[in-house]
Amino acid sequence: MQTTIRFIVNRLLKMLFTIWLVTTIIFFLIRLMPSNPIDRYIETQMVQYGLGAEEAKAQASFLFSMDLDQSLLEQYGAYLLKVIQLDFGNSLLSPGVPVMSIIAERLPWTLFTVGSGLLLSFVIGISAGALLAYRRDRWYEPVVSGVSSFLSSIPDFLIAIFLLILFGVVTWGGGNPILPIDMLRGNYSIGVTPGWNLAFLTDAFVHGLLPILTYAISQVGIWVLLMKGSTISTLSADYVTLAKVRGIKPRRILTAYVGRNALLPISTEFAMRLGFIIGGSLIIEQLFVYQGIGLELLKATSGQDYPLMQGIFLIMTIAIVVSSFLAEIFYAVLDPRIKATKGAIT
Amino acid sequence: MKNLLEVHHLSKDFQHKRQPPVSILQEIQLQLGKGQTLCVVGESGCGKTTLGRVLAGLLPATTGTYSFLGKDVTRLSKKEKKEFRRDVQLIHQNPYESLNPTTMVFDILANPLRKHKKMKTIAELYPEVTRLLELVGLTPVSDFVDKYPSHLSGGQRQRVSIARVLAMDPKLIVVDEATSMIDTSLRINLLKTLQEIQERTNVSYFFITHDLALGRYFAQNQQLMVMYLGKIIEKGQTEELIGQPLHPYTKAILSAAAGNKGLLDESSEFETYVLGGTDIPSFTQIPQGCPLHPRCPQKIEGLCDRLRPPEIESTTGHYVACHLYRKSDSPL
Amino acid sequence: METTPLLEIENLSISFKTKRGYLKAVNDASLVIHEHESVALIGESGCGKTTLSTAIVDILPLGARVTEGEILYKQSDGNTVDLLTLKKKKFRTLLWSQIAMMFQASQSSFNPVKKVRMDFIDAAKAHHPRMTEKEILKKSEKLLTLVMLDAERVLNAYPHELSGGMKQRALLALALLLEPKLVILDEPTTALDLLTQEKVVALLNELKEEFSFSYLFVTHDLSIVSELADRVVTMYAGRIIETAPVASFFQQPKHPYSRGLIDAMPKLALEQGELVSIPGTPPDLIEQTSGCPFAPRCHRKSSLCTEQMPPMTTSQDSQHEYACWHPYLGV
Amino acid sequence: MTQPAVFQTISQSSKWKKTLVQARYAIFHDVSGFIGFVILALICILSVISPWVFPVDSASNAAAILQPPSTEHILGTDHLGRDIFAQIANGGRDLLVMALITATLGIFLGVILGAFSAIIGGKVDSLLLLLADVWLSIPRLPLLVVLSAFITLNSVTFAVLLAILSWAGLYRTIRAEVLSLKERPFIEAAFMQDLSLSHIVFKEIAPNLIGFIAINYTLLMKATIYAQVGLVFLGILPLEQNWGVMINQAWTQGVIYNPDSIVYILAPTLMICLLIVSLVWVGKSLEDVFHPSLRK
Repeated sequence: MQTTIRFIVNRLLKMLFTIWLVTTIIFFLIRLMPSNPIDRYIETQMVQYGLGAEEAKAQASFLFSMDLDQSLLEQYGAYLLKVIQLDFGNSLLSPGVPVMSIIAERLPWTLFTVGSGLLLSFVIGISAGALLAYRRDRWYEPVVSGVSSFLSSIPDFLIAIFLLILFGVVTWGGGNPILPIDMLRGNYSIGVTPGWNLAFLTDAFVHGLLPILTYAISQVGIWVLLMKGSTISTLSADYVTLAKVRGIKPRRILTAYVGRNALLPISTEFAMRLGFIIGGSLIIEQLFVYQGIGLELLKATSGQDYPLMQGIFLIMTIAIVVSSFLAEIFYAVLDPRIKATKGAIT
Repeated sequence: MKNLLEVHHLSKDFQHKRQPPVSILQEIQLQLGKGQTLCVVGESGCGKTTLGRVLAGLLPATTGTYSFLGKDVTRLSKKEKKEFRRDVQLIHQNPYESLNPTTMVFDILANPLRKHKKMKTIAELYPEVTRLLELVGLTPVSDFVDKYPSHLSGGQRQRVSIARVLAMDPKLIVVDEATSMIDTSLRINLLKTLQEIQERTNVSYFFITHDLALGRYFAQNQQLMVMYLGKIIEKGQTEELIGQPLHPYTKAILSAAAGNKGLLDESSEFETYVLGGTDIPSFTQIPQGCPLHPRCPQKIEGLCDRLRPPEIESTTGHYVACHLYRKSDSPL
Repeated sequence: METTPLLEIENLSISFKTKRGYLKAVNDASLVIHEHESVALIGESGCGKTTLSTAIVDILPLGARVTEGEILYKQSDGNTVDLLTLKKKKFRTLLWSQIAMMFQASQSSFNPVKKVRMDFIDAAKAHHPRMTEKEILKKSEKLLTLVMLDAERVLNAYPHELSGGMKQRALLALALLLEPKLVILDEPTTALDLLTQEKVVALLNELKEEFSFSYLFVTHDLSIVSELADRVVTMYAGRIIETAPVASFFQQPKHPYSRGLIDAMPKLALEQGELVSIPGTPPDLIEQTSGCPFAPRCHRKSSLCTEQMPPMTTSQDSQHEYACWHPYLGV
Repeated sequence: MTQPAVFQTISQSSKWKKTLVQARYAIFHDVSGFIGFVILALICILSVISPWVFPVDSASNAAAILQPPSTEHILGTDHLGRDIFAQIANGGRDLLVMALITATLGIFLGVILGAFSAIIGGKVDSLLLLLADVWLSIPRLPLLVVLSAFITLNSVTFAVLLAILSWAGLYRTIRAEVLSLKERPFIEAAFMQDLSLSHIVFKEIAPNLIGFIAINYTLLMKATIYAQVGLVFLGILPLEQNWGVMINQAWTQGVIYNPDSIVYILAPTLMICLLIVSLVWVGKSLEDVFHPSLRK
């Protein structure tokens, strides 16, 4: 029990340390870099609009939600305090709108597409992987493995381009492409009101279809290969062989003996990936013009909306850190061996 | 004759993070002369491998003294340290792990020669490598020099390990279960090779094994000692120890080994001696007093469970750590 | 001796597909296990003994295939079936309830993420679906106590919480759960300490008396053979080369290889005989030769040996069977 | 002393022969590896010869915009009327060179840090490990995007930056590998023989790492190409002549939605896929070849 608590506390501290470090790096970038955005802003205001130094500074303070009259250390302290409250100030591009509310609006869409895509690929991938492990002597084993290795290698945005062409551009002999691609931009069609009704949900699904498919296809290969490897090593474990010798039915062996043990190491990978794909959503969302957090980051970057940029970047980091934290805890809960102390010396 | 190595009151503790130290070796006393063999027998987890590693200089002792050729190993000058390093060698248990898979047999043997005998060219090295391989019975030599370890069988690999050790001209070789992974039909040959090498080079062996019969074979007319839970509980001349075992634990393992062999070992008549309990306690819970007392059928209440038995010399050169053999006049 | 055969392996051959070609791990092996008999299958690493034993319970590794032969098993209802051609479903009902097996590395024989009790329950439920958990656990407790374990503790522990010796004994209890007719033990004592070994051997003998089943145990360790076996079967390079009752196996081995093995065992006795190793190394099983596989290492070989595989011959006292042109026939 | 035949097998010339045998084995021993080698070789050859054989005509030709494939233009023309095939033939060079630079730098960094950390151990090791863990939790692509707002990237700074950014993953894998190697008895045996530290590192440990480094090298090249093409597509990296730029152009010009000029976008996309997959397969094949237990 004590080791479990120590384990959790340990991971928690590491998580906080990571978030703190990233925050600090961002503060450094925004505030201390030579030609950092705040100094640049003040300069621009003074040179272009002829504002006085104090006035420009006051404006910058307001815009970046930082009190520039304070010492750097105080600014840093105040900044950290705000970050803890998830207050990243206001967006520069849409003045007066808090960064957090933009994130709150965009993040669910990314989570929705990335999450569904990942889930879809996971379900298909582990089923196929387990099947391949069982049917290692069939002709399709090398074929499926090869395709999986191919899919897991190529960049996800290239898959997105293929899908775009396949569904949205090529007419396949008919008059129109399969999907009306320009109607599918954005998260949902104009005129549909968001809410828990069928019309909206269907619409949201259709709009998210291509991103979801992209995530699913680009991840599925990895799951197949991971699950295949994991299952093969589990299948050769003594306890599985012994289960067979005990005359236990194949289905029971698959679920109680092979399944759980093979899935264990992979389940952590699932949580980790969730965090990382959110980071990788930038290009996909740009390609499909999907209004998620990735697209917002790109907009913020090109528009030099620093508060928004740092907010989104921090949220993405937190997503990764939290999901890998959860993954480790999850693993520890599922695998009784983790809790055992390793103290034996021979 | 001066002993090659002398060990007095040597103890070794291991400490795991935030846990109390665990004593793996306690009050070890031993001597070994030049060209002699000392065999240590014990069940897995009795500390015999740790003892071997301490003697080989791979682990420092926690307390006690260890002197090699009359010099305290902990207080060697830099040059002496280098000499000690070369004089004491170790043969690992697992021949599949102890040879670098990316190095040819030739280079495995040539590397130490290049370093220590300043041989450079192949013309210089080749005769020496040939000599070493012939010494360990890997003939014809040309079949082996250009092989990678993965092409050799377990027995052949173990021979290469021995040859590599011999390239250092050691004075002491710690042999850690070197034959336990070798097939029965090949095992004796390997041991014979080791014995022949001893006759030729006057090297000493510290031979570690869990197999009493094997130890008894290898240490004929030499010294044998038995370990239990980090302590030497009995030691003496091999035939004497096997013929007249004193410690209840020695009696028990002899009885078990002989009983198991039955038909194989007809002429042997060993007293049947059974200990209570089944499992060795872990090092974190070593019983107070004599470590064997919870399992010992002859334990003396109030003595064995409180006082650690001292080392008693029952007959000349035959030592036992057991209260049963306490001389009446010796203090408690 | 009036005995009925329980398991008869006839002319069994098993091949492995490897990159270099087919490896004949078991070559034309025939073997009988009678009821209430304990048979030791001995040989060194790579001789095919484990492959042979796993073929009986149909758990050959991927790439291995039975190319020839049959494994006849006499069911408790008196009918004899060939295990190799038996339907999978039917075969499953025989497993564990009639043929149980214990592996060499019992360290990982229990499902690591489940408590030990689940392995007992699963085994029982697979064959007696109507048995309640309570009944199963009660029986398990009895058996665990029999093998000198704290039943309560073991059933509620995860496998990693038990020591090697404890797992070995728990597995033994698991093997006995359905009162099988035949128990196959693959290196039952290899991973154990000497004293634990002695206890397990004694236990195995007691259990055999009590439950009257047959053992087939596979080992490279001759020292426990004399304690456990009624009959010894020696394998070399995939072939069975000698079969003999245990006493005469040790006293008058006929095959030079069997003799070599016995001579190479260090003894405890004070008058040490000269120990001799068998020269050379076991052959490569991919390059099959027509002669006796042991010939290259044998000091009694003649030109006949390298040309022709000796047939299985029965000795005059009909105790030994051996495959050798030049056996030790003197007393 | 007569010099036996075996003497020859250890001599230098035969070592070369062995290397040759090994190289042949590397290329031919498995199907996907072989395909990978062929594709990679073709792309390399194309990259080297195309400036002379298929020069890019940068002048626009308003008369031949977005033409479908024809005998004159095998893959058609782009929105400025330039030949697509010439662009494809020349578009891999930059990507490959950059990937090579980044992977070399990155591997160097990873091996040095990982090996150092594993061999030194103690506090330094724990600290580096913690840093690597933290570093790995920072999303790479968003970080690059954010950094681009502060630093103007060009190909060289980008290559260096990417190499530095990838230190953590490599560090971790190489550290783990060296740690497990360090525990192997043959390293202890080398220590017992009093061989020098440099001998142990370069002659005992390093040869066992080659296969591992090979696969990581190709994986790092793959990651570089991904990041490079991705950032070019997003318009964050300055445009030069490569396949990523072609995709970016097709995208920004809206050509992507023109069903008649699918080749324009498909060709560079396919080329990138081929390059990356060939890298992965070559890496796997090399890993097998250098695997110690499979030595010929």
